Amino acid sequence: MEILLDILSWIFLVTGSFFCLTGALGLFRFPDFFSRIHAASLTDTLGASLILIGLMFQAGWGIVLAKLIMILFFSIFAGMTASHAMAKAALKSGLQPLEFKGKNEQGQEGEQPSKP
Amino acid sequence: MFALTVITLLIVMALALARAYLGPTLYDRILAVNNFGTKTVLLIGVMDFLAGRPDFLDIAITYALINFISVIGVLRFFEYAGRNATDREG
Amino acid sequence: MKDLFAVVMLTGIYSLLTASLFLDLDAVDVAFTEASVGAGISTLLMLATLKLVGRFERHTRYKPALALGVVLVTGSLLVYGTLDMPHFGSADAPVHQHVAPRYLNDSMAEIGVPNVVTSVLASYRGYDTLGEILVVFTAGIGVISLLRVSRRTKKDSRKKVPVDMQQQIILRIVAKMMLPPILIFALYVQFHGDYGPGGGFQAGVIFAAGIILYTMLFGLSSGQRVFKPVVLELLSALGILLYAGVGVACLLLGGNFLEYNVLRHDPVHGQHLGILLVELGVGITVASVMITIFFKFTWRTVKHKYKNE
Amino acid sequence: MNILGLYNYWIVVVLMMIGFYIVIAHENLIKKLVGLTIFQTSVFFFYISMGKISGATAPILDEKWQLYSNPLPHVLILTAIVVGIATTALGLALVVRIQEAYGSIEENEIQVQDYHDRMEGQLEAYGFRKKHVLSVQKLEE
Repeated sequence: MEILLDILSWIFLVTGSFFCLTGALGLFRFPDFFSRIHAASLTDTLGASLILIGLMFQAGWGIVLAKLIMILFFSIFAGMTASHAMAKAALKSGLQPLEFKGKNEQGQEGEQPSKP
Repeated sequence: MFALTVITLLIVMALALARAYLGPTLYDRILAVNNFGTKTVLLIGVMDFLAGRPDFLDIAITYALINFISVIGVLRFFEYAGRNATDREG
Repeated sequence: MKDLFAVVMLTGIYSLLTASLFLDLDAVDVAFTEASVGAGISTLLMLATLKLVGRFERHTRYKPALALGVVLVTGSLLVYGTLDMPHFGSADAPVHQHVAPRYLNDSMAEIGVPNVVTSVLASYRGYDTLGEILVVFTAGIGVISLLRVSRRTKKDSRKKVPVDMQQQIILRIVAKMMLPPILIFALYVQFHGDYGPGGGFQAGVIFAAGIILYTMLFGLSSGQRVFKPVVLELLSALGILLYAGVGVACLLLGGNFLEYNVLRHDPVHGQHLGILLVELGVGITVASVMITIFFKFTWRTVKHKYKNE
Repeated sequence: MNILGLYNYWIVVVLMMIGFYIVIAHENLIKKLVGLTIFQTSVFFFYISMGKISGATAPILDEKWQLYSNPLPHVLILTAIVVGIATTALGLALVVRIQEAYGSIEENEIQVQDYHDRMEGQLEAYGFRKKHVLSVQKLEE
């Protein structure tokens, strides 16, 4: 039983770390704000929940498990809402995604902007 | 197991820090700070397990609850900063 | 960096890192305080100030040579001074020889509280904490008198919901859902501080963060309807009064100032009651001072906006 | 004697000097406050790292643990953080008032304005009228 829990924990923690890492790479490497927020928020939600679930297998029954579930619940809610609000505010303030910017400036469709 | 996760999280945090430093827009920075905050929640949780006393998760709960307050703060005080949302320099 | 906004954001990240490092150094309560302060209050106050004073630094004409020289000389002197210090993490350093063993060994019998930090904070060093809380109170008075609000412009410039927040329906609803857990969590931190990390300081800041969240989302006037400025000012004084009142009660019952043993027949029960009341006083004062400070700053930004328009 | 075991103090010194440099080299008052905050945290680190014992755990008593870190620095720093944010708020309020009074938060501009005010005051005391004083200011520039 212990070994099974450990193996499950390993799997969840490693996949969670992997998703977090990909999200951070996207946050660092992608060309504009909207692609960055896409990478960061999508992979982060998955990565964070996987890591927290991996911790839950180690926690055993008790207050620690309850606290981990609370953290999972709140961090998912807060993270998703915050990224939604940020994206909306950015769009409102006149920041445009790369592709649309290309269209508006050149007046024709299908034109992909070059990398910055 | 926990050590590996901690190391990965530290790398992730370093990347987010780099994004917060580079910018270039206001929203990139706030995104990076928010991302850094969620990673801190995870880091604190995993570090508690690493130290062997996982009953100190209250700190992680604090961050999970009020981490996004700074995002709201930026939206509240700086929204419609208008066209000059991009930094002029630096 | 000319953009002060970036400076503030990086300061926020610095605070997050600081909290993790404190946790790593076994200072759970300190990490908790830094977490609540750094996540909740300090970044927001800096942002509000930036809104008032402008986002960009005007020019960057430094005189780096002289400053660098001074810094290098001071730094190398300090490093030279550290050479005699005990090693990091060594258990036989002089710091650990005198009062700390007594706190760690006897506090369970004398105070009966597992969290040694709380028992030292509220009982062994009660005077010290009273002084600190007075400093917080004084800083609150300072901010109130510096950012005084004139009555005349008050009526017309208040609004129900800030314009920018009317757009963000999802954010408002989710934040509204988060609000009760934040406040309940603050109470948990307040009253669980004897057994785990936490206490009046942390709880006060978290509670204030909850109210600040509400104020930012639903406008200053709704926030001030919940906590009227007069009530806040009274509360911040009331917290200190509670703290000092417990001390005076101890005096009247025949003990020393802040000697909780005399509050009940059993000394340990007396200590429990005393610590509970004192921490409550700390929490009330810290929360109301933080909320007051934030209200004053927000009020300035609202006024600023109207002046510009 | 192995001096590498002192690295925590060196980190503290480096942080402290960064804060110190920001305070003395930058003109902008907000940056000065940020520098002050960094200086402050370096002092916090100094105390907390002195209280750390390797292999110990946080000072919340439990049957499973025998060795605890020193709780005394934790108490001092815990209160200091909250006091620190209160005083930082006071500093920010002062910055706001300075901006309103001088129209600037750059220290050198504020000093120039102060200098001119003092000069004007002295000249007026000697019986010069406002017009002359203004021309003196122009000459200086």
